[in-house]
Order: sequence, then structure tokens, then C-alpha cells
Amino acid sequence: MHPIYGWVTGPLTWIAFVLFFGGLLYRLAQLLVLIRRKEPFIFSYMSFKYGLRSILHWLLPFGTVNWRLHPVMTIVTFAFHICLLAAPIFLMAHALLFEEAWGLGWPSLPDVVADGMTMVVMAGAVFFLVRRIVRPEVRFVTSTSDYLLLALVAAPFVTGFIAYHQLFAYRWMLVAHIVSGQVLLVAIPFTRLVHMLFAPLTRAYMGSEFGGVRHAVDW
Amino acid sequence: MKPFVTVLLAVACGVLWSTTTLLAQEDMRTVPNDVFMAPQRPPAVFVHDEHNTAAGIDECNRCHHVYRDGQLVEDESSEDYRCSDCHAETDTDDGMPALMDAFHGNCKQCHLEKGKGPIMCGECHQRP
Amino acid sequence: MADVSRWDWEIGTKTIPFDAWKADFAWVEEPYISPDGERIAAVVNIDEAQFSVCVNGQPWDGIFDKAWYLRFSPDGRLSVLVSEDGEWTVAVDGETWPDRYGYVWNTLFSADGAHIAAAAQQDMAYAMALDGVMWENRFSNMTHFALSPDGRHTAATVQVKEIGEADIARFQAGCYSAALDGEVWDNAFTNVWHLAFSADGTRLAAEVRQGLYDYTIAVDGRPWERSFSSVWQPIFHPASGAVIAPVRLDGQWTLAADGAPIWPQRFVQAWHQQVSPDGRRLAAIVSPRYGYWTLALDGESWRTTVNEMIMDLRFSPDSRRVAATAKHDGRWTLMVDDGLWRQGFDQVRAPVFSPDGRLVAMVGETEGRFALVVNDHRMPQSYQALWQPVFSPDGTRMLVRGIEKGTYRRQVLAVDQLLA
Amino acid sequence: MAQSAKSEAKQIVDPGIEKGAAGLTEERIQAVIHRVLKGESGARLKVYVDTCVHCGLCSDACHYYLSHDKDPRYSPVAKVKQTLWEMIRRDGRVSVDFMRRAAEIAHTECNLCKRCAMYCPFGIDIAYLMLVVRRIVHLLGMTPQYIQDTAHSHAAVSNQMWVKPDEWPDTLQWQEEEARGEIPTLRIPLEKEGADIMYSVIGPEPKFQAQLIYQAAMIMDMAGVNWTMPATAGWDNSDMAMYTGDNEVMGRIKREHFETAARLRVRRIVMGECGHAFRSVYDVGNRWLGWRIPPIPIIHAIEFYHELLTSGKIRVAKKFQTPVTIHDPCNVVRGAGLHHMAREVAHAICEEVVEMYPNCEHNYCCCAGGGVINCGPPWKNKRIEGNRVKADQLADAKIRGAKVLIAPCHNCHSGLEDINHAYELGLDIKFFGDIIYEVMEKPGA
Repeated sequence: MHPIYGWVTGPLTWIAFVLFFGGLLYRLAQLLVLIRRKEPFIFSYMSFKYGLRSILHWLLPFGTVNWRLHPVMTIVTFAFHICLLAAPIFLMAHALLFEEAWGLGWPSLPDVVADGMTMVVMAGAVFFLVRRIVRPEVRFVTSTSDYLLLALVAAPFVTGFIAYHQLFAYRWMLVAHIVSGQVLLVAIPFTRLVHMLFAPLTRAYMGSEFGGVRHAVDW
Repeated sequence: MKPFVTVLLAVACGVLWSTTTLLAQEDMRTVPNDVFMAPQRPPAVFVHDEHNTAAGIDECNRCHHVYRDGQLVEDESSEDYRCSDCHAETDTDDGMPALMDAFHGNCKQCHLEKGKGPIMCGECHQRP
Repeated sequence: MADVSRWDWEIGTKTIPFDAWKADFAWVEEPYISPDGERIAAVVNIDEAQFSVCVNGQPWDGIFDKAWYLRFSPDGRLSVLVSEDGEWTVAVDGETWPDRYGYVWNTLFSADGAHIAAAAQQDMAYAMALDGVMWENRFSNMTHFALSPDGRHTAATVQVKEIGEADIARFQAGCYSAALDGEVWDNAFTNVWHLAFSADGTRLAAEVRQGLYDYTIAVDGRPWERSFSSVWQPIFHPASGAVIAPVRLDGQWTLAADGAPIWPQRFVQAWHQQVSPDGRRLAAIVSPRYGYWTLALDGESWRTTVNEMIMDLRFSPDSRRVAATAKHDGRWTLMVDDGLWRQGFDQVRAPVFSPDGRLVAMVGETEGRFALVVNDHRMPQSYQALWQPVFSPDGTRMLVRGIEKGTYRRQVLAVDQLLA
Repeated sequence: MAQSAKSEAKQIVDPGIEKGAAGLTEERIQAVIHRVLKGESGARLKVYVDTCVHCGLCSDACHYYLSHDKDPRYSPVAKVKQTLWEMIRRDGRVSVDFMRRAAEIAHTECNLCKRCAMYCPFGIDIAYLMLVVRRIVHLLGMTPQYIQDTAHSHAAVSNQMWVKPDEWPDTLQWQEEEARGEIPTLRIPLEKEGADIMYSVIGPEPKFQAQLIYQAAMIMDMAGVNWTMPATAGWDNSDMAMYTGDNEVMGRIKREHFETAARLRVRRIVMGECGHAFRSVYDVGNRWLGWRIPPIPIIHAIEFYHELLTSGKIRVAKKFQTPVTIHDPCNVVRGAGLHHMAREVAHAICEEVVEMYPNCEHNYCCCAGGGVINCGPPWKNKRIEGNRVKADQLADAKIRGAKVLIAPCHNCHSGLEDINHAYELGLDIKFFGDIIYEVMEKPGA
């Protein structure tokens, strides 16, 4: 197991982080170049104030009409996304690995809490899956890639959960956990998961247009 | 009726096993983690004599080291002390690794260096 | 242009009462001033459906059912569109054209003012009328009227084929052309817009669209070989006769001559191109980057930009200077020689250069008060109405035409004193 | 009462779409799609398509979706799926039939009302994406016949309704004469350089609704405004070319409009009660030309009436007695935030204002705007069926007392007339101008 572990926590991790951060930077640069070349007017309407105003409204659960229209979805999606981001970053084991590797430490969550958040993410993924199948308006626009993306997101949490609880084949499960996490990181810039980067920008642009040009609210 | 009996038996065995482990002090099987305020993981598996035999460790101070002014003191050893006597649970200003870091540094680092022994979290922190 | 040197250039002020007319009529409409400043005129209402024109307090003899579009021609004649008994015609200095029309409108003047043209409709057929004479050929529709600079030729976009209701295929196949003195080009196009005459009035160029997507310039009915995704109004180079027009290439604009781009630079927008009087320089209003406007001379855009609009591009008579009205942050001012004036206004009129190009003057208005600005110096006098100033041919005098306290004033000022 | 619009969508044949479809090859389709997707469009298209996670949360924004009993084909994102996603996925190799359906979706199943932009958590602008589809449809020559004809009118005579150059001043003079029956000194000042305001309207006013010009002239006169109207092209602020994706013609007519105002040296333009024209002057048309904001300020009739009423330039003799409700047009409410002013105007001139719900930015679309009503008779029933939810909303306002529906937008007005008639709502639909003209003091009259 030592060589495999060394490989996945060493070079593979490097590759994953380089592709993740590099990919995000690439997408951002690509976007800026494209705006400059084809739609330079976008820059001139971007407003920090109105962009932020819109983002804050949408970041607030039930802060918009549509969030209020879909209370269950709102609760699930906020819980899902918060846990999705917070659990991996503030998991003690992850923080520990970072500290051991680079001496970078940050506060971490108790394992019980992280475990609970993982369950929230998994439950959220199941909810999204069921919603995709059950709701006609969602099913209509769902393709295989949507299921794959959902699986991609859920995988590190499912494998992490199993590994943490040492339910079976611990060593292989941990390797699967690490690899699936890396795959997810790499996938973010290059799939629709890039909404992690773009959604604040599109929201800010719509907020800027509504606030600065249209004098109306967009929530 | 049958499932009930099975569960009862299992619970009884579990209780018995854990009691015996605790009692067998002369044969250390785990690194006790009761010094931690809120231990997050099960105590690390560590069968003292077996490990040292397998790893070929004769010198106590390979693990029970003594540091003075940040320097390792070659000839002294510290098996009479508890690890937590020197290593505080949380980081301190004196440059001494915190307790958990000390454990990980002592065990995991050595395993990584030697290419042998458990290195994944759950390999040591095995769930009962 | 009339002989400006024969105007009264004696320094001094003449006044003509204007508000006083109001007592004589039911109402007096907005006034117009002759180029030489000697006359002030307005459409006046005498009684229900009784209109006339009053000049210097004297109404014309004629009374019309309606009268509108009162304009002085450059030679000082006064024209107005009038109707009697449901028919329309043009009245010039009180004399109506002999013909009557179903409708006549859009009066045009030659550069010297000797010729007056208008668009006319008779029995739902359209043609241009020049000095009272209507084309023999009539068309079912007519737009984009033009009069040659010398005033001897008229032209317009004309519809040459009938189009049934919502017959989109027929429209796209091309039902419009241009007519010069009533003679239609050989080719029909989907659209023909914004005609331009050559200096001698014998050639005609226009924006055309062939089908829905191919825009180009047609000269005397022949389209350029190359088409573009859009074009703007062409001009004839007065010296070389080349046809110059802004064209859109890959989403950006530049200028092309006779079908080939002549400026390597590309702009967000480029229009209102103009050749200098000496024929050596070419200027245009351009947007070098989104939302910013400036002028470009021979392809090089100025560094000074404004963020709203530029209009009224003018070369100085000696071709060395260029000015245009410019709007920045809601204020109009003048952009001249790559700089902006400090004086800003709610509204402005087109700039006027002195003959030697040394002076540039502009009328500006803020909250209903008009002021004259010369070389960015605001003159102390303000007016309730003010027309563009005129420089004397030797450049030493300036004619200022304005109304203050209900009285029209014709002032001739010494330029040296103005700037002192 | 509103009836369920259950009837199965019948195949509607539009001569404009068919004309384009005839002789169309897949190679040409691909070339045009490439031109638009890879050449003309940029960051917005790419980011919107890459960011959408297919969550369907935009669905409840759409009146078509709600009116069709939540038929998933009508949800905003579904319209993108049925058009752009497929074009992108197949790299433009789509069939003529596919494009036929795409033309139908983009032109007759979306009003570009942008309500969905307020429901998408990411703020994805599906109205813009539908305009991209319409651009492709335009370049393939498949635009529905009637709206294409309107775009032709814009191109030929610079107005929406084939109004000939002489008919325009003639109509204004006719209305001036009519109005002098009421106010003998009234003027519609034509070509008056240096006036404060240029009043601009849309093609249908001189063509069919000249009384609106009459009313506007009365309001201007009573308010003592220094105003003018151009006698030349450029008087029509409307812009159906914007809705057919004919951006070149769109830019052409917007340039003419603004440069006419600049030529007349006015301080600002006041436009009549029209919505789409407003979108064209501050959002779409001006931008294509490079004007970040309208180069001559332009205000909507609602803002203008608000100004006249609050400044006391016009006074209300007796408030309008019949209870009214207000329809919020997308282009001046989501587009310009004029809903507050609209209410202030309504309260200033009407005794009783009954709100309809949802309202303000969240109001349901009239289903006529975005060029949909301009696609003409073949699509009328589909348009009416696609807005049952509006009928329900209006019926509710009616139950709570509203008898008059104020719709300060021409397209809304016409579309709501159809809804009103088809669902037998029995509301009287008016413009603000109608009521102001009726209730204002008219000294001298």
C-alpha cells in the first residue's frame, strides 16, 4: 500500500491541485479575453455595488422570491452546498495532511460534525437525483452528464464516509476517496461544475444590469 | 426470538472483550488517547513489544526521546514520562510539537520513511 | 452661398421687435432669422385655419389653411410649406409654386440657395419637385431625398415594384432603387438608403442591401464588388471622385473607398466621414472603444474621448483644424484639435470656424439661456434665443443674431474686441 | 373565467418559416450556426451554457410553462435545450425540421420578458439566448412572415407600419386640426429646433391609433411643454428588427432615432406608452451602435406623466372613478424599474387602484411582447393559450373590484385585449394617457 498511497497523496495530488487552480485561472482568463474581444460592453456595465447586492440576496436562504417558492429545494441546496464546501476544507484529517505537508494549519471541525455534514451532502445528492427523476421540468432537461456530474460530486463523500467508518476494504476505500476527490477537483473547471467560479460572475452581471441600468431588482 | 438472542450474545462478548483489554496493562495494545480533551478518533493500535520486535527497535529512546533546547539528547530516554508531560494538547510557543503532531510525527513519519507500517488514518485509528 | 461680403458689416446693432407681433395675431410661432440677419420671420395664426408668414412685422399677403416648415434658404429667400383647400405647395417669399400637390414636404436648398427642392406626392404617386417642377416619372413610394450641391439635380430612393401585403419574398428580391432626376437606376435592391451626390451632381451613390444580409455601396446603380455586414452613408471625394463609406467588417467599423478598406484601424463605430476642403484629409466620428467617442483623422483617432455622443463634425476652411460638438457626462461642449472646451451646456449648435481657422465659435444653451462661446471664452451677453454666428469674409467681424427681452438684435462685433 | 388551455399544439404553418426552410441545406444551417455561435457571440453565450446546471428552477417564472399546466417543454431552460444545446452538441449539424421548431420556440414560445432571469439563481439571461436563436433564424431567412414584414417596413420606411414619409406629417397635422376643435390654439410643433422635448411614438399610432397622438398633444399643450415632433424618418422609436435578430437594421433605425433628436437639438426624448421600444433605446439598439447609454436621454411616458403630475404642470380635475388595476410591462418594469412611478401616477389620477398579483418586477408577461404578437394571425391562438395564467391573474383582480386595466405598453395593450376577449374577462383596457386626458383640467377647452 505504501507505493500506492505515496502516489495518490503525492504526484496525483499535485496534478489535481495544479489542474484545479490552473483550470479555474484558465477559465477565468479565457472568459476575460472573450469579453474583451467580443463583448467589451460587459465590463462597462459591471457594478461592484449592484453585483454584490444581487449576490447577497441570492446567498441568503429565502432571500429571493424563487427561494421562497421552493422551500425544500432551498433548504437542501443551501445545506448541500455549505456542507459540500465546508466539510472537506475543515475536516481534521485534511487539515492535518496539509499541515504535515506544508506546515499550513487551520482550525478544523470535530469529526462528528464533519461526519454529519457528509451525510447532508449524500442526502442532498440523493435528493437531487430523485428530483431529477421525479420532477418533469427537471427530467426534461436532464441528460446522462447530469447524473455523471452528480455521481462525481457524491463520490468523494460516499467513499470518505465509508472509509471514515471503516465499513469495508478500508485501504482501498481510502484510495478511492482520495482519487475521487482529485477527479472532482479536476472536473470542476472543465465541466458545468465550473458554476462554482462562474455563478457569482453571472449573478453579478445580471445584478449589475438590473441595478445599474434597469433600476429594478433581480430577486 | 432468534435474532434477539444473537444480538444479546454479541453485546455480551463485546463487553467482555473490552474489559479484558483494559485490564491487560502489561501488554500495551493501543496508544491511550484519554489525555485528549475530545479525542476525534479511536486510540491508535500499538502493540508495543510486537512492534519493536518487528521493527528491530532496541533503544527505548528511539521513541521515548528527550529534547533539550530544541536539541535531541542522544543518551537520555524518557520512558518514565507520559508523552503529554512534555507535549501539550495544543500548540505552544516553545516550539514543542503538540501532542497529536508528536504522535503522528513519531509513528507515521517513521513508517513513511521506512516504507513500512500503517500510514492511513484508519490503519492505526481502527474502529473497534 | 450668397455673397457674404455684401452684407452690412458695419459694427453696430440693429433691433427689430418680435414679441410685439403677438398683439397682431392669434399666435406667433417660433422665429427664423435670415442668413444676413436682416430679417426675422415666423408663421403666424390670424384666425381659425388662417395662417400667414410675418417678416420683420409685416405679414405676407397670402393667407393659408396651414403653413409650416418655415426656412430661409442660404441666399436669404424665405420658404414655407402651405396648404389651401386641401392641396399643398411651397411658398417662397410669398409667391407659391404654380403646381399644387397632394402633399409636399422636406424642403431642400442648394449650397448657394438658388435652387429649392421638395418631396411631393400627387394622387398617391411620388416624385421630387425642383423649383416647382415635378419629375415626370412618379413612384409608389419615395424616401431619402437629395439635392445636388449645385442644386441642379434631385434624387431619391424610389419603390419600383409593387409589394403585396406581407409579401416578404418579393420584398427581399428587391423592389427599391434610386432615381436621379426621375431616371431610375438599372438595378433594384432590397433597400436603398441615404443617397449622396458627387460634387458636380452627375453621379449618385447610396447604401444598398441585396437580400437581407449583404450591404454595400452602389454608385450609379452598380454595387461594389465586395459586400459587408453593414455600411453607412457614402460621400464622394470632391477631388478624386472616389466614393468613401464606413463599412462593418467582422463586427467592427472602418472606412472603405470604392469597395476596399482604406483605414487599417478598426472601430466600435465610425460614421459622418468628411473630406477636408483641400481634399487632403479625411475625418470621421469614431468610437475607439465601447462607450467612448472621438474623431479620427486619416485613420488615427484622437486621444481625447467623450462618453456619450459626437455630432457636427466641421473642418476649418483652411483644412487645418477640426471641431465637433461632443457630449460628456450629460454636458455638451466642443471637441477641437484633440481637446475639449471647458465651457459646457445643456445643448449646443454646430461650431463655426473663422475663414482663417483661427477662431471657432459655438452657441450653447443652459436652462433656456443662450450664450456665445469663442475659442472657449464665453461672451458675457446672454440671450433668450441665439443663432449661429457668421464671420465676415476677412475674419475681422462677427455677425451675432439673437433675441433678448422680446427684441431681435443683429449685432456686428469686432473679433479683436471679442477676445480682448 | 379562465379556461384550461388544454388543446394539443397543432402544427402551425408559417409562410415565413417555410420560405426559409425551403431549399435550406444542413451545410448552410451549420455554417450559419457556426457564424453566430463561434463568430458573433462571445462570453455570455459560452458562460451561460457552461454554467447552467439544468436545475429547472427557472420554470415557474414562465407564463407559457404555467399556462400549459407545467408542461416541461415550455420551461425557459427547456427552450434552450431544444435549441442552443442541441446546436452546440451537434456542432451545428441540425436538420431543417429542427430549425423549424427552433424558429417556432424562439419566436412564439418566448416573449423575452426576462422574468426567468430573476428566477435563475445564477442570473442566466435566457431571453438573450433566445435572441441568439432568433439571430440564427434570421440569418437562415426563417423568421415568421408577419414580423419579418415588420422588419422590412423598418428597413424600407424607417417605421414599423409602412407609414410613408408624407403620411406621417400629414397625420400629425390632421390630429392637430382635430385637437384644435377642443383647444383652438393647440399646436403639434413639427421640426422645432431647440425644443426641450422630442416626442416619439411607434408606427401603429399614426397608422391605427391617431387619437393617442391627439391625447399626447393635449397633455403637452396643457402642461405648457416646449416640445416638438420630427417630420422626418426617425420619429418611430419602435424596433421589431431587434426582435427578429436583424441587428443591422436595428442599429440603423436606432441611429436614425437618436440622430434625429440630436439634429433637433432637444434635451431629451419622451416616448409614448411603449415597452419594447424602450428596451431597444437603452439596452439593445444603443449598445449595438456603441452608445453605452442613450446619447440623448429618453424617458418613458410613465416617467413623463409622473413628472407632469408631481410638478403640478397638469392638474387632475376629478379623479377617474372606476377602479383600475395596473399591468406592469416587462420592458419598463423589469427593464426600467418604473413600477413605483406607475403606481404613483395611477393613484394621482384614479380613485381606486386594485393591485394584481404577482406584481411589479414579478408581474406575468402579457404574452404579446418580444415580437410574439408581431408574428401575426397564425400564432394568435397559441399566444392566447400560452397565457391562461395572465387571464387567471386578471380575473382575480376583477373579482377584487378592478374594472379597468391600465397597460402602459402597446404590445401589452394589444396582447391583453386578446386575453381579455378570449377569456371573457370584460375589462376595459386603457393607457395612462387615456385616463390623464380624461381627468385632467383643460383650461381653454
